[in-house]
Amino acid sequence: MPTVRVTVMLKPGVLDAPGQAILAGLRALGYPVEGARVGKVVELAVPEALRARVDEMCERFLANPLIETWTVEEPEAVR
Amino acid sequence: MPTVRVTVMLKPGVLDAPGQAILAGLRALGYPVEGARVGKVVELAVPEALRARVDEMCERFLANPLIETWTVEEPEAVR
Amino acid sequence: MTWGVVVFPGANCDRDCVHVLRAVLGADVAEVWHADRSLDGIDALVLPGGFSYGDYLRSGAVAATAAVMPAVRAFAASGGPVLGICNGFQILTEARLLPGVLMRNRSLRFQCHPVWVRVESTATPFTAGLRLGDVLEMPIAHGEGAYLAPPETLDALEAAGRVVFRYCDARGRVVASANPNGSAAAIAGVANAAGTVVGLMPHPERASEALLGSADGRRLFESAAAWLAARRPATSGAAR
Amino acid sequence: MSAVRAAGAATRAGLSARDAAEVYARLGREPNAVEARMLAVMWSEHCGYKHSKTALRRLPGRSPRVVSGPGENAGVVAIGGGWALAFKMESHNHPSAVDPYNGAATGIGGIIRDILAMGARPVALLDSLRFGPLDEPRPRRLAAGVVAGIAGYGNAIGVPTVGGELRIDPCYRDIPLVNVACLGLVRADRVVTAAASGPGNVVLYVGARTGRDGIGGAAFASAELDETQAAADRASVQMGDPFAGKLLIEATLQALEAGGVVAMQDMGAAGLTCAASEMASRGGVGMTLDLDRVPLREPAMRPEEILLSESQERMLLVVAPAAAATVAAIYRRWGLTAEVVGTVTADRRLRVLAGGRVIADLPPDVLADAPAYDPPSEPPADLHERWRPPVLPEVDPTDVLLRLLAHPDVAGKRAVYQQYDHSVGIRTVVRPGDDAAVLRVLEAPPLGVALVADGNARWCAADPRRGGALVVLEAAANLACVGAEPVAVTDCLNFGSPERPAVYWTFVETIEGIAEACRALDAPVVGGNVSFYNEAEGGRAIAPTPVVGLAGVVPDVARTVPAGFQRAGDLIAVVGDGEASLGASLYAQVVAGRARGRPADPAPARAVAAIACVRDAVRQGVLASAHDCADGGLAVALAEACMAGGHGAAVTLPAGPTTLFGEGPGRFVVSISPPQYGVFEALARARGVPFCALGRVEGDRLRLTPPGARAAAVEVPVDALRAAWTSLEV
Ligand SMILES: Nc1ncnc2c1ncn2[C@@H]1O[C@H](COP(=O)(O)OP(=O)(O)O)[C@@H](O)[C@H]1O
Ligand SMILES: [Mg+2]
Repeated sequence: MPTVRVTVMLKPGVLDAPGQAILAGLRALGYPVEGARVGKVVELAVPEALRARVDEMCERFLANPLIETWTVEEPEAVR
Repeated sequence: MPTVRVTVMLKPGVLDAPGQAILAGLRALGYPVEGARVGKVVELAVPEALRARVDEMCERFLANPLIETWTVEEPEAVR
Repeated sequence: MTWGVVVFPGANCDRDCVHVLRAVLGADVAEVWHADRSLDGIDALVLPGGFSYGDYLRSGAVAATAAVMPAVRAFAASGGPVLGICNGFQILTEARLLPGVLMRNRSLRFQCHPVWVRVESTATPFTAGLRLGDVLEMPIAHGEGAYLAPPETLDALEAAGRVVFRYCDARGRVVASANPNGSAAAIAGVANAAGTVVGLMPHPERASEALLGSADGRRLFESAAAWLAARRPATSGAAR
Repeated sequence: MSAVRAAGAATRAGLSARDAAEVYARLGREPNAVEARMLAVMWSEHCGYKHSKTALRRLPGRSPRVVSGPGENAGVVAIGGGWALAFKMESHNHPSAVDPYNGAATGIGGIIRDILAMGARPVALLDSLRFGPLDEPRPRRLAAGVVAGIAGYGNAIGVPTVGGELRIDPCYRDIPLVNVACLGLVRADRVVTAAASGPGNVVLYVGARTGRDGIGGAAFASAELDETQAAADRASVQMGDPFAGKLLIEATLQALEAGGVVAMQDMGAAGLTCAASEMASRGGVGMTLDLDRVPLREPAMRPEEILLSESQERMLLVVAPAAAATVAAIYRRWGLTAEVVGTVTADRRLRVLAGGRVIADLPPDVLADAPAYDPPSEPPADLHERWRPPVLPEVDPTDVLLRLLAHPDVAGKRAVYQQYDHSVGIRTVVRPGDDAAVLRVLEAPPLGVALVADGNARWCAADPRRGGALVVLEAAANLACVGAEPVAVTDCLNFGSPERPAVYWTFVETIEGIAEACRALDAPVVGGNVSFYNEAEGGRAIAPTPVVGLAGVVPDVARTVPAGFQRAGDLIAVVGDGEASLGASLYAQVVAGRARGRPADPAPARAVAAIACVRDAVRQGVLASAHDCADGGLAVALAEACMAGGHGAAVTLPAGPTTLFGEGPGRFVVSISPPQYGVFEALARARGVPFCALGRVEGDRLRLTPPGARAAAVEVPVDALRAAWTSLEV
């Protein structure tokens, strides 16, 4: 069964409080990182027939289209 | 500034309750997906000098090695 | 004796703990700011509940990097009693002062309601004054409280008597329906090897006055106070 | 000629032709583009209360306890011991319809900051929710998201959600209602105002940075959005950060302790524009703002974006110059930004600078005081038709009782309130699930405050005046059950478009009803919120849904009683003889599919006497339990008292066709230990409050026997009641 990887990130400009917290934590540990943004990744085992509808699943369920964007990666690219 | 992308996933065998919930949700919407696993992605803007220490950051902070694994993707691969 | 209550940004039970220690127990309490680097004069330490730094990465992960944490580590290493409540427990596991992790509740939801726990070890300052098998009623209020550790760690904890509290029903029976969050072996609280550092998910400070439904939680604080009094002369508080 | 020109920038910014002409008349000139934007937002219904402010004046706002009434960010009422409570309710319906999680979360954040702005520590939240049927996907998704959003923000910020309500009706299918209330505590002599004063004082911006949040919503005409970014890339949704919200609470309370804070307001709808203009207008002063000094989250923000951003977790302070550095340092210590962005001036102008240029220069009053409309009003054509008593089929009472208990409006709400942290703060003495929440005032023991939120659109749709009064009386009855006397009312009035005469008439009638009951209770309305235009695309409006929040004082928190029966052998009585009607009742809706008919006459004076009687009996320790009769009438109240206490009851019903399921004000089911019965009898007699012995607490079944009959009409195990009642899932 092919696996697709969906990565959901906040749109630019949307408040990314988790990213800010991670940045603060890394700096507290002594890593002078310049920026951090956090997102979600969902790996789905989708039957071939469903492949074409992954985008629709993101739109309807996996992401909040008001504040998030998503990318779907091809099976080959995953592992 | 190069951007690295860290992907943190639960180790196999650790109960992925959010993944299970996503699976149930997608099926309820009529998508017969076979499996779902959820993880986090963190995009970091790291100065060149820090590049070699990203793995250490994951180990110490971005992931909990007890239950999570991580992969670090090269700058070129991101966007 | 003087209790220290660490104030992490985003903690929200720090004031509750201070109230119980100061107004209910009549103890001296010092608020310890997350950026402080010293715990001089503190005899027992509480890491309170809440959402330190927003708990946006993993609960407690950012707090474990706070400036005060080296002092907390040193305090623990020197045998000072430390109690981590809820987020405080999560911080202690993230700081690796306690083993294991706290995962999302099985329900995937935040849960707030009273639970019962059974005392499984009296070899800690916080339970020395209790009896094995005592059943305590205290509320939980967490979204990530499912205790998990690798099987070998769990075995070692059990063997060493480091499981301090287990979820149970009102009569002390450890049954599946009494485990609110899916914790392994119904573990609600554990201790470090020395027994001096204890973390638990239920909130003893919310169950320290009968008016709030239960005063069982107060016994943890009273136990620690008595333990300290027995350990050292009354004029303690000496710098470590 | 000039009027036509005026319509240019103003109408482009979204002002109606009528408002554009009004702007021209007040300014004596055409506003520039930035000014027009500011005016359009401030004169929106949401900020300007154009269709409601005249009618709202009918609500009684005074009482000797009131420290600060409507007009400030929240009402403040003295509760004794030198302490006061700040209380306010607000709607977040439209944002929650678009993004349930973030809409509800920011609703919680916003109402908390209104309370904080009074100088009070927020200590409790209530939520009043309305959704379409939960077996349909969209309402279900909305409900789950809203509850998660309230939990996500409220739990993290550490303010307990101690009560609320949840009702389901198809009319909320497209437009859910999310009304949230917050209560805070403040020393009565330390209440903070939102009126700027003292020319020369500095204006301090504190909290989170300003981003483009909320822009693209009400604030911006969409055509002008996309100069810097594609519209699709831009979020119009506001995102809350409870972590920053928590820091803001602690830092603000510390800053107030430090002294030098003259006035304060949160930046909510219309952001900086609203805070600055309202603070200046209230204080009769002017203000200069320099946008170059506003802390930004994003590069290249345009001046009007900065002025209108609805980024969360921000406040505007007026501070004495000598204190500014100290106050700013406190916020920075908590990890928040604090920047001086302006000064108070004597000249009653709001002057906005960007890049060293004045880009807006308006009298604050013009911004803050939107025109008041007096729209046409007309009763709905079918009003009297609606009042015809319903024709109800014969049904088995046991069956109906179980169906009523399973109805989402009645069913237990544990699935909801268990997701809320209701015990943080160690004040919650009576938790959700009882008639009203009770919190101890830790600062002044044994004092407590009780809280409840209530609404009933069924009654209001049938008869808005009666419905408005009945809702308030029911809330007061809930308070009486825990021994609390109402001292402050807040309300959220959720309606369709006020531009429809029947909606506007209903709105005004509802207000009259609320006002009448508040007068009878001697409880002032200290604040609230109006939400109009709750209509779906096709123009179907929600049922008129006023929601009221009541806060009451409990002199001794140890003296409250539970709703459930406590001991076998206790005597059960019904107190109060207010009219009970099957018209517009839940019973009518369940058995006939539609709630026809007219709700009971509120007769407030009589209801208030029964309410006072029960309250005093609770306070004197005479009662073992007290529970008011609400949806589903006496039958449901008895069933709830059985379930809550884990006891059965044997009851002989009083005479009358509507006694079992009829709904009306001022009726209670109480239980009394036999030795106390005489004491209660004397207390009720002395007050002329009728009561009637019904039976006793016994066994594990609820048995209801009609008057004169031998056989029970209803006989159900309490476990069966509970099985029906614990059906709700969210
Ligand atoms: N959305 C909610 N949030 C928190 N508590 C709720 C909610 N809905 C109901 N409750 C609680 O459940 C109990 C019963 O609610 P309800 O049936 O509306 O009471 P009543 O009929 O007495 O007005 C109350 O304690 C109320 O506070
Ligand atoms: Mg009630």
